[in-house]
Amino acid sequence: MTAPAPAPTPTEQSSRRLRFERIPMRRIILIVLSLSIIYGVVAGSTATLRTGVFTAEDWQSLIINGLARGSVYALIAIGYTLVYGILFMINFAHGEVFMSGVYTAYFVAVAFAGNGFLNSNPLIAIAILLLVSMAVSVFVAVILERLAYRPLRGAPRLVPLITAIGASFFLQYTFRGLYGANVRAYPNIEILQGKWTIFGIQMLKTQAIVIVAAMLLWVLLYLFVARTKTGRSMRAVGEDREIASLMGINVDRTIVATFAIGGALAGAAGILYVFLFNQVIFTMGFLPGIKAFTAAVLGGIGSITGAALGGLLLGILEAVGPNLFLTGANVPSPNQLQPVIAFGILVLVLIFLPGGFVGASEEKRA
Amino acid sequence: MNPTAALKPGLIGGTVVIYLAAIGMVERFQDRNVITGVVGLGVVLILLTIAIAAYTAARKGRTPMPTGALVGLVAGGMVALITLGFEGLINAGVDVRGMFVSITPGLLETLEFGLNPALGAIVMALAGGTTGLVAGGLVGLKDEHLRSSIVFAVSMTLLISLGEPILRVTLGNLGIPTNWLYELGGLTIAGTIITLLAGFGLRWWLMGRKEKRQEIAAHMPEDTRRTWGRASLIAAILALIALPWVVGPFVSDVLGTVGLYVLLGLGLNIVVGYAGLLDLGYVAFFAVGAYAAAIFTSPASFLVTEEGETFAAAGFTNIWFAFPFVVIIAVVIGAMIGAPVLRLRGDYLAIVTLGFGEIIRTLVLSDWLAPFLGGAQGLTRIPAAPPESFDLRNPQHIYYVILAFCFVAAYISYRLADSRVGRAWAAMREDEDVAEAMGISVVRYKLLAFAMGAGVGSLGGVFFAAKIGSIFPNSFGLQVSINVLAVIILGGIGSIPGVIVGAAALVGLPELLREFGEFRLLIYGAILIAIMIFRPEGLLPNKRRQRELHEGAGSAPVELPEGASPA
Amino acid sequence: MRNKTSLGKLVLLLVVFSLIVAACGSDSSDTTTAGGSDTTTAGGSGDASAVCDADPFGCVEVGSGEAITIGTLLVISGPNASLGQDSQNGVVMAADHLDGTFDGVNGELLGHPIAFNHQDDGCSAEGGQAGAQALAADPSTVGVIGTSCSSAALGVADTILSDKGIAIISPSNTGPALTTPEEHQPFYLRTAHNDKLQGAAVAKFAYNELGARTAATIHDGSPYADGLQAVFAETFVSLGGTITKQEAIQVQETDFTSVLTSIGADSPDVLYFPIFAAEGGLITQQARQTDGLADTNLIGSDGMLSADYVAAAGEAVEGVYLSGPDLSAFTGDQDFYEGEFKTAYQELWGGEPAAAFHAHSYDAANMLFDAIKAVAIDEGGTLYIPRTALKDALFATSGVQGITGTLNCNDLGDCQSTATIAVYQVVGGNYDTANPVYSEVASLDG
Amino acid sequence: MNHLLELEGVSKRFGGVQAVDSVDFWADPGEIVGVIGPNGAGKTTLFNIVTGFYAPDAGKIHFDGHNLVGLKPNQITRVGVSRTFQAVRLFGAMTVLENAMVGQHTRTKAGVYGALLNTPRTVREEQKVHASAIDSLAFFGDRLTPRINSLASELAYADRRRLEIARAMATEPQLLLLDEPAAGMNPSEKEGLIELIGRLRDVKGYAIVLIEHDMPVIKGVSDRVVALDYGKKIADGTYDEVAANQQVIEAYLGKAGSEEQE
Repeated sequence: MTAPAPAPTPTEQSSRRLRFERIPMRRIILIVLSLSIIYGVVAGSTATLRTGVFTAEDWQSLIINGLARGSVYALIAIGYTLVYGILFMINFAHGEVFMSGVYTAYFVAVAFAGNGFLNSNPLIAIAILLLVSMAVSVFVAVILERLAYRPLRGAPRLVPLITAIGASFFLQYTFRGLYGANVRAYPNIEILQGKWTIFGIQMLKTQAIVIVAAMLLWVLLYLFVARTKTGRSMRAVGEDREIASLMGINVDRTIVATFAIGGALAGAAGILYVFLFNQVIFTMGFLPGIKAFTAAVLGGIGSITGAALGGLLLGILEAVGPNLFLTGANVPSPNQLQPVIAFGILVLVLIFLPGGFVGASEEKRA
Repeated sequence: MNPTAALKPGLIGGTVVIYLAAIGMVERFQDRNVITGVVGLGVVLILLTIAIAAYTAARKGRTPMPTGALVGLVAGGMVALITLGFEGLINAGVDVRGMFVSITPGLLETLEFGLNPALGAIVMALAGGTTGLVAGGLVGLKDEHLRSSIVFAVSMTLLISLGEPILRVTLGNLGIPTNWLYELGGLTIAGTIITLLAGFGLRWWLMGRKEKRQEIAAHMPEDTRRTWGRASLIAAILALIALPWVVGPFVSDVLGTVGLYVLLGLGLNIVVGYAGLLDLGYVAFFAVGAYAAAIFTSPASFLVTEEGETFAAAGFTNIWFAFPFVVIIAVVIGAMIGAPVLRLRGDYLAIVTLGFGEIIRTLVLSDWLAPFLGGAQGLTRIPAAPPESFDLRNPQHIYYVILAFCFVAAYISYRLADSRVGRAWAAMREDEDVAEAMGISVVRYKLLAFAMGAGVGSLGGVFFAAKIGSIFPNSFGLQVSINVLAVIILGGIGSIPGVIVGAAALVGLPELLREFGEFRLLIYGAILIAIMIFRPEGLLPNKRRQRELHEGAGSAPVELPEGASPA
Repeated sequence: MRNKTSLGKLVLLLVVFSLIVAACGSDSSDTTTAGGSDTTTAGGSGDASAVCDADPFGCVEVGSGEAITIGTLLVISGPNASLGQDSQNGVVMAADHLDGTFDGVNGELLGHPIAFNHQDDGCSAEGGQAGAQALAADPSTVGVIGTSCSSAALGVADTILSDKGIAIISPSNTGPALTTPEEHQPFYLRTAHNDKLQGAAVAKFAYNELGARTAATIHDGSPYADGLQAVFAETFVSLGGTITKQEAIQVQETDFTSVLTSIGADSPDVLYFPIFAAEGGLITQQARQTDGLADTNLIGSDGMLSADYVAAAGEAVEGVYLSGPDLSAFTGDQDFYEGEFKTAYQELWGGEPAAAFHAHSYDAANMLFDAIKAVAIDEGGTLYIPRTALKDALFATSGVQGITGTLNCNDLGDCQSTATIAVYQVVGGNYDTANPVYSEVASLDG
Repeated sequence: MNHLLELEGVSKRFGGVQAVDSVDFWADPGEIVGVIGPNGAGKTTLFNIVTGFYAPDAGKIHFDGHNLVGLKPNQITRVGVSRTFQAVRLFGAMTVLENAMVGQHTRTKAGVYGALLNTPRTVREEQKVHASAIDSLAFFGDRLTPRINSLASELAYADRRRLEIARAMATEPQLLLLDEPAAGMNPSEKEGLIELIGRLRDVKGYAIVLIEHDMPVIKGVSDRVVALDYGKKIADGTYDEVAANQQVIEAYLGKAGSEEQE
């Protein structure tokens, strides 16, 4: 009842070929590559530690330092991750949202410093600075969504990416035009000067404050997304926009809320950033933006927990990595190679955890 | 007439003017004469904003002539009033210069047309009102020929004035005197009138001809049409060949840069446009090409022997010998970079490629590899390639080389798009799993795309090095990757002519505004946003993509990795 | 018929419009002049056509009433923009001061206004190339002040402009390579001092004056900083000192703790980081918080010799040493720079100078103006400026007092061939350019 | 080892779920096997294992003398297994013809050089690909042939299903795996499908395995029916045998009755 099968393939020969192809060359290359990197890292670290150039206190302070800068990355990364979770677009201009708030707050800070308010009522002053920075960042983020991104809903994903890149330049140079091209230093806030000893570890007050504040904000945000109606709407819109809108969720408002929250966190991150680094310039958003984006991917983009973990890890890697891995290997100027280490580790992580740390490992589905 | 129709455009227009003033554009642009002695670019910016506001206001109601003009007048007047209010605020002594550095006495002077405040305000109101009146009235004009001819005449005059840096040099190069047309960077008054009249006449004439032409074209036999097509192609090629000698070295240099970006765009187009791999680190291959070329040829290279002999011993006296090896090296590096990360999808791949770009930039900058790659001091003295009469440092010469390689890359792209390989890429771009189920080895084809992209990108690097003669690490930043990506998306992803248009628009046009370097990236960003909003398929899209875009508009555009939702 | 009426309408529109606009007489372009004009007469002699024919690059012809075009090729976009803007300000102020006053209006040179063609060098080779091509293509370009960054000049702008016979004077290229016999281009000069002078002077200051025996350096990947630190290290070692570490950072980074911890492990006597305001400020702050660097002297160079840096570093700036041109060595009117010039700068540009290079560019522009005066031939109001003669006049500059010191151009284009390098110390939140803590006359020849 | 496709003790686990549990399965040349089972029974997972998208945790898979375990999906297609997808997955931005031409990928060789130099061999091969694609499309009468230059995304739903099958045919398989081909079709279209599947076997000589919820279709085409539940094979035989099997009835009725509506 069956028609004859098509001419049989030369099974023998193709079997042999298949046997050869069955060798997972790619995987072997990957493993060799990873092993050599890991060997390099371990050997470099051992050599560094053996030289004893750095004391235990040095390492401690480097780690604290990494945690502090990582906390800032984490807060910015949340903005990327929230927008990605809901619109699946990389908001390349998020770094500029971060810059806009803290740069504007600078002028308030100068005014406060001028009349002495900054150091006579530091807590109120900082609260006001925080508010101003967050408000401006929220404003810029929302305007950005309204004018640049909303018209593009449903366009292929490269289109909003390019728009976001355009917006990034546009915002940078708008603020250059408004506030000038010079680097400006935030006035000193006296109560933030000096060091604390916590659990026997010496750290700068600013570092401790930044780490704690970032953690607090993270917890607040987590609760917000998990518990509030807006938070639930955000998750629903991220799952399926059409169904969410059928369920009576106002999609536009939810998206605006997402941008606003991302902006608020970026604004807050800005103030924490100047606690640590104390200067502002119109290009200041770009690099932290890229790093936060990296952190978001490292942790698993779309996940708030991932953003936090990714940020902290990246911060620590940057602070500790070059000295630990390269000093012992006698590489000149190891700290110049910081991006190599940060991105190298990113590649390594993604090879083995293609979804980042928190992203569900991506099982292939047909 | 609905008076509220003018409200929104007027308000927006006013905001735009304040914005332009506050970021310093008005004051700085005023330095450039549009009509020398009459009006500078800063004032033109304001008038243009007013005109657009008035036009939009009048357009909204499709208002006929007299009321249209009135609506325009209201809108234009509003913009002017808002501007005046802003001016008044500053004049009232609200010194905001500590914060807004661009709000300077010079700005005020511009806004007051160099007169005293009261007189300036009157002029501003008058100019705003008149411009609004005219622009609004234009909408109401029933005669399409007339309207379009006026708009054309004004735009052309503006463009000719803005194009002064290039046009004056080009005309001078051709031996045409320009004194009657240009003076101190702007048009002369006589030149303005002539240009306006010429533009008007030209458009008028063209519009009359257009209908006739269409008629002729419709009746043209197939053969004739093909001959015409072929003839215009040959004419275009001849024009491309003659171009550098017509426009002179400066414009040739710009064209060379545009060509480099076309080359890079064609390469990246294979990766992003054909294979669908979002690569944000394309600069890596550009850098590999440039550095490899420099290492092979520069006397500053570590390959130079003790006796001062270059690597010439092995036959690499110059870029011509070196470039095939460079391309091979780049292809190998492309495959090496690609292999570990090809399984990653979408944005994960994007950030990893971005990382590779940064890694390469950092490595060429590093003290660690400085003995080989020059570090911060770069690699200099890349020798001119023979023959001596065809010095590649001369922009008019390298133009041809770049043009030739652009043709080669375009040919490769064109042939591949419609081949078995191109179909495999297209399938992979559409749906990786299904492509694999159709027997396509996704890994192999991704690697192939990466390697080919790397090869073409490295060619760009080779001729960049040949063109400049010195390379420094800071030429290989993220900005280059972003530029190239913007070029192909702006032009229309997957479209070969689109790459050319995109490069011309994003790389060529900004050269017109070189003197306003601080606003170049601002304008660049604004253009990117505007085009993506109003023409997301790109300027010259691949027809099929365009069809798909309009078909699929509104549906969810993305497939995502699992678990990509907020935790 | 319709044609006629429509054309009539247009002409009417046009006339009305141009009347309105023309009536306002708006013009604030650079080129309008008020104020007094330079009464000096053109110094060139001989028959213009003969001189121009004899000059291999010919003459620039400036018709009666036309402007003399000066190009600038400075970094005015991107992260280094404030540096180039500062230099550009200096050039514009030189033109402003042609009439003897800083009034925001350009003076005249030999009865001609000055027009600028501002180009952006992008602080990169490709930016330098595009800008230099633009300037070279314009036959009216008399001379160019630029570039800001050595990478835009070396083998790029210097070559392109020299090939066209256009003199280029850099206010801020300090890379030694530019004026080596192998690399020097015939029309290239600079008023910035060669790194060889400054780096060596700083090393001597550190070793001899501060008594330092160990030192570490940081550069930021710019050819400027890398070059300076290399010369410093070489000199410091040759004096008998030890270099503990030569580190590098990435620009636009903000956290340098790990670099500083690494350097602090050796507790060097001196940390030399000749970089720019933003990163320099942060390094200063963070170095003060690093244990191993508590007793280390911090030294920067002219990239940081600016109010921007002092502000960026905040309180930590106290005691930092900064090297640069010895502005106190100005032998003319002592108060000119500190008084008139700086006041005018603030008034015109709304802030303190962002760098020290405005002084160099001011000198460079004046050098160019003087050379033009010396060689231009005036024939019935039309100026003929022979290009080669102009270059020769520039190279012949000697003993001229600028605000950065005495300008003596040598054959390789170094106009600060003998320069007075000063080291200033920040005391009480500011450095006093009138009172350097160290000053040394250094010569390239010696 | 006489079967064309033979699975022995194949298992696959996802986290806590045993998706496929020690299943033995075979298909012979020219045979049509229907696979039924409630949602989540592991049917599609089984397909994904056979076509190499999932690696089995345990078990052996042989096809035409090849061991399929460890091969990648594209290699499995090359040895002669082709499939369709539960949710139609066409290359939307490609034309109908190009979709079918992609199917010919494994049967052709031209690479970059061929394409660039346009060698006679490439030209011949392109002609062959074209002809073969037209041929596959023509199998569906006038449903697809007139629309070969439309974008796949512009087709009507049933035609998309047809195109997916045509694309699978273009790979010149010996075994065709159809995942719910009747889903979303109206009764008359289902009739046509039953006829089509029979014709595929008769004319092309494929062995066909299809997953289907629609019992009339299963009944209409299957030589043999295999039932899965919770990843286990619970029945294997003719349609009538399986339909009478107690476990199968329980599996369907014991679950939500909604299954039958599909």
